[in-house]
Amino acid sequence: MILLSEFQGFLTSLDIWDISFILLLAVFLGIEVISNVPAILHTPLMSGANAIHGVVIIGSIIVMGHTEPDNYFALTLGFLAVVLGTLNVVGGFVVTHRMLQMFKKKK
Amino acid sequence: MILLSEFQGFLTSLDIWDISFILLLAVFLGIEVISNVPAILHTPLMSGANAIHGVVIIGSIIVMGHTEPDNYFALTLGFLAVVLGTLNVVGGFVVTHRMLQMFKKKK
Amino acid sequence: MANSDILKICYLLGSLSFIVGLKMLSRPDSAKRGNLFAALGMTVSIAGTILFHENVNHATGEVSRIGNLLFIFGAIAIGTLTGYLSAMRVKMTAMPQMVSLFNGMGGACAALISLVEMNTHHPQEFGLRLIIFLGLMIGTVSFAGSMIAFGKLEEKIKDYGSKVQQVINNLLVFAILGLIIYISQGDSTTDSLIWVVFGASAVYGILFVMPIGGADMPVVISLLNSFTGIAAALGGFMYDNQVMLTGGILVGSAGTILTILMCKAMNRSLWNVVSGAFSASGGSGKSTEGLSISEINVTDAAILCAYSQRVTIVPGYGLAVAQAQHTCHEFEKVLESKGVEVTYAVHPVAGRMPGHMNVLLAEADVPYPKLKEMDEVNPHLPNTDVVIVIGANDVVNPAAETDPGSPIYGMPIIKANTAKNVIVMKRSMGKGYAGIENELFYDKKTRMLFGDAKASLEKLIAELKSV
Amino acid sequence: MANSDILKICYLLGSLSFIVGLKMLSRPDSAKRGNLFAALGMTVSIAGTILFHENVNHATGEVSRIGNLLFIFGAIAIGTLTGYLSAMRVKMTAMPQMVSLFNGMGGACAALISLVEMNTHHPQEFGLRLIIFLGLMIGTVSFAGSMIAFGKLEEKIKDYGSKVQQVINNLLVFAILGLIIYISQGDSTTDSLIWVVFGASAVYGILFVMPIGGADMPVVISLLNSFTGIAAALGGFMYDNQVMLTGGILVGSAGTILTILMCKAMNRSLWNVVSGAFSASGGSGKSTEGLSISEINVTDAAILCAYSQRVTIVPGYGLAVAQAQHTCHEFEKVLESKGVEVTYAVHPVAGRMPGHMNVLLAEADVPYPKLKEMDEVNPHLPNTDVVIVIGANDVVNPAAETDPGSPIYGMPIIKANTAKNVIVMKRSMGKGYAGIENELFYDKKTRMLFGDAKASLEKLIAELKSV
Ligand SMILES: NC(=O)c1ccc[n+]([C@@H]2O[C@H](COP(=O)([O-])OP(=O)(O)OC[C@H]3O[C@@H](n4cnc5c(N)ncnc54)[C@H](OP(=O)(O)O)[C@@H]3O)[C@@H](O)[C@H]2O)c1
Ligand SMILES: NC(=O)c1ccc[n+]([C@@H]2O[C@H](COP(=O)([O-])OP(=O)(O)OC[C@H]3O[C@@H](n4cnc5c(N)ncnc54)[C@H](OP(=O)(O)O)[C@@H]3O)[C@@H](O)[C@H]2O)c1
Repeated sequence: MILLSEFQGFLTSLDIWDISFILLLAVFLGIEVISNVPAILHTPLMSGANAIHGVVIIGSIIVMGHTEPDNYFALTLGFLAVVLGTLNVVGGFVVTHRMLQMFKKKK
Repeated sequence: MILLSEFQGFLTSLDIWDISFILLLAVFLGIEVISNVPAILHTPLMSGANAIHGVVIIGSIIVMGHTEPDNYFALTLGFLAVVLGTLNVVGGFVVTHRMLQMFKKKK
Repeated sequence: MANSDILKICYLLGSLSFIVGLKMLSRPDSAKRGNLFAALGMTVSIAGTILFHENVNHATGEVSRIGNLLFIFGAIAIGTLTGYLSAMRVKMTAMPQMVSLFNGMGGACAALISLVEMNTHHPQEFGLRLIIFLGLMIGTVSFAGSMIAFGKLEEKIKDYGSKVQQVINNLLVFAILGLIIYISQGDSTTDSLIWVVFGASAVYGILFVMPIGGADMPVVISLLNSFTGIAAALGGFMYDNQVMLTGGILVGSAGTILTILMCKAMNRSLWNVVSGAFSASGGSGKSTEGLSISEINVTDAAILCAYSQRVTIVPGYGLAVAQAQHTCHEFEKVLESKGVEVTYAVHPVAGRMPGHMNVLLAEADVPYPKLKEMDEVNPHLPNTDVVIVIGANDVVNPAAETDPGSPIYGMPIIKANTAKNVIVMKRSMGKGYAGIENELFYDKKTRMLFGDAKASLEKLIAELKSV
Repeated sequence: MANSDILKICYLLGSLSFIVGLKMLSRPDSAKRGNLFAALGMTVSIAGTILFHENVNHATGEVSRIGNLLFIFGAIAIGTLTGYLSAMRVKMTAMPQMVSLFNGMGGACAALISLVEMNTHHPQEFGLRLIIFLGLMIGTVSFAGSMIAFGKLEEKIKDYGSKVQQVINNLLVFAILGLIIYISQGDSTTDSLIWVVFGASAVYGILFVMPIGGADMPVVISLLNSFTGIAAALGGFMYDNQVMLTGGILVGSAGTILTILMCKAMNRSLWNVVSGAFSASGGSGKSTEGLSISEINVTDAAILCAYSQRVTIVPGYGLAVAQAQHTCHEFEKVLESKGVEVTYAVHPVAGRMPGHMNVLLAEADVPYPKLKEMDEVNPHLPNTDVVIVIGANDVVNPAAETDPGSPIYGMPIIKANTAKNVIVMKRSMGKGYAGIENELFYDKKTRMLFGDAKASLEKLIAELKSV
């Protein structure tokens, strides 16, 4: 029942505020960065963004990496999580790439 | 010669990285936010930005607020700093406001 | 340099690549490089995590690195192989399904992380528990919703919805949130309730997407996409991991804006889409009672085309359904060989995803310069001899310009009705996505050629070759 | 909630207001609200600091709040009063000077903070010292540079520069940076060298701005503006203060982009501006030798105008120099009373700062609808009877369109030469900002009316009233 060090920095007063600032800036940046995209790029952009949130895979690697080798429940679910996360990342980028390849440059 | 607590959080490994992320995001946000400004707003925008960096006044208030009452050197310079910072902030916003008042809406 | 510092640099580079990548992805000339750039940053972040991530046990001061490496590499290998192969093999026309599937995987990954963390470490701080439970909820909703969206796009799941269900959905959200707040406060005795959160979220994800029309799925996928982004960001919060945080939030906010932009392109509101109002209401168009249509047979159609100077093809969703893109390209080549000038008029929201027609025709190797955008093509239509509408409907519906009561009123259209002749190829008098009548079909200039688009095109080609 | 948490919320609100404020400032319809919004956020941040800032002494655990409140409030009162009054009293035409002055104040504030921190606490960590010294350097450069820019705009300081000085400048920067790195490593025995950094930075700031032409000052001010932003951000780094950090960085990066945009509007590169190349080179225009000009006297000019149907006034820098905006407005009213239709053609970079002419004419209460933008006015010029160019030069120079060798080649211009008649009011054949000849003055349609713009306009008005 102890709080493992995985959450070492969690909720110390400094972190939570720094993170709030990161949050604030990232929200606005996400909005600004996208705001002028032409309709024809909506689908590839959606797909690219989809690949980027695959960054959640890092969480699953951390879980797996610090699981005791006899915790089968965690190992199984963690393993599954890494597989799914990889699917999201690899599939996402490859599909996006294929889509964009369809949009040849107008000469 | 001791490091006063003013710098309490300084350079602990967590901070510096969180701050780097804030930096990264803020740089891009600054670029994105401005990028479509029409020429006619260049001067008011410059003036508004000028007022915003007046936020440096907060640093001077922190200096002043934690100076020993017998440290005349620090008190004098700190006092000057607060005056100058206030000038930057107040003057900046007021000038910007006056400029913008000149740009009446085209009916 | 300490391992943790190297790791942070990797994460900084990763975040940078996501920002710049997204920016580049939103401009046609740099989109491809943007995607590769983001992929590179992702690789750096993942490799950095495996190599340099460390946990410090505060009690003993012990440092533990990432273990279970065999499992991790195995999982990554399986994921990479499966992901790569399925992404390469999927048909261009099934792209939206694929994106939905991958999105669901990301959501499930986030949910699993929460499940494992809760069951292994049983954390007791309110904030931490809240974040874990929220991550579980959002990830699960995104997963379940994406699966339904996938099913709908594959046409294996039908639309279903009612006013009552809307109410149930809303109640369910509040119930789940209430439960989460309750068990976040409690101690570990309530931990088994996590399965209730899990189950209820899955049900909610299903109910959320069920009533929404199949054609609205791209919008829904984009919305679920930003949900997964938020779930990833919650993971970043949990592990104090900035690359997960920035990546997740960027996608969360950019995805939300993108969803709104997609709705705008169809002249709809997000609420209108999500409440499934469209598929439910529909049918409020001008009445066409008393009007009559005229048909054309294949021979006459072939002759009309062959003796024209300029022909413009307007492809629509039906072309994709019939998988007639290759046949269409052949048709175009045959016509050109007869000296006819052929172009395609591509509407930005023709089909069921933005860029659908471009992707489809590119797959059939139609040369890019032949594809004209709506604005480019409209002024030339009055000088066009024949406009051939293949499986399109809403995008050529004049009601968008003339009937303020129509659900598509205000959407820009391809003004096929200004051309000299119009041939419409579709299977029946069936309605399009918006579910409304189309006056164009009753226009004096218009002749209908009924039948599956691919079959009709094949017959036309055969006829043309014998003219 | 702990004080420190309340403070962070204040800072979060402050940062939010800066982002949204900047965004709103970059759109004409929301600019005013954006400025007020940012000001509000600033107030919250400052008030929050005074009320809730705390230092914790790690050795004793003692918490100290902000003290010396009397001094602080006194300083703020002095600053507010002086700032408000000077900002309210300054003439519209002296705005750029004012901005420069306020920018310098911010830079000085940052420099003073560094001086005090160093002299009071003598910190010994390399990173901390580095940041303090860098803040000192950048703040001082910004301060000194802004003062010179101010002097130039007030026309109290002349341009001065040479190739040698460019080299000296560059050496100086490296010397200062070297010194900073050296004393950042050292212990407190080298602390007195801080005064050397201070002095050298001041010298550099002066030398940096000296060679740059007075007319380029808006660009320089914008650049120094982003310097001060960076100095503020360094302060944020020093105190781990996020509102200083975000505010400073936002201004730093937005200011840099703005500087580049300003250069673009004049068809120049930033490097070209900063190296002072323009004022030095100049004079490379088409030769006008052998061409002759024709003058017009006040009476003839008045008659020509009075019997016209449409007159367009092109105001330029000279109008601002002569402070003739009110007289110009009167002139326009007298003409209108004679039944002449008068409009103003406003070039985006006429004058010495963007929007200069708008501000100037608005000050004289010229009704906004009378001000036409360049693109709006050009098509109508061939039907215009008289174009009156008042103190403008470069913005009507046809070389921008015809002479690829001209330094202004590529800049869009007001095509005065397409009108039926042109009257140019200036004091002499003196050159404009770009320092080049203007063929328009030698055009057959053009008549010159020499003299100070205000004096000439007054004579014209008197003459008109007697026509
Ligand atoms: N592109 C996007 O991003 C996107 C996303 C979501 C929604 N939408 C919406 O989708 C619509 C797109 O318009 P659209 O004109 O392309 O399509 P549409 O209005 O949906 O019409 C498609 C037509 O194709 C016909 N069709 C179906 N299968 C066929 C086959 N095998 N052979 C021949 N014809 C067939 C159907 O009529 P029959 O049944 O009589 O054959 C139907 O009327 C717009 O309303 C748009 O707002 C677009
Ligand atoms: N707006 C901006 O943001 C900005 C910023 C920096 C630089 N610039 C540059 O500034 C230039 C602006 O062009 P412009 O046409 O407005 O001005 P200009 O080309 O600088 O010409 C001004 C003219 O006014 C005349 N003049 C000066 N004092 C006068 C007085 N008292 N009465 C009458 N005439 C007087 C001068 O000729 P005499 O000496 O013969 O009288 C001079 O030729 C452009 O080259 C632009 O790129 C603009």
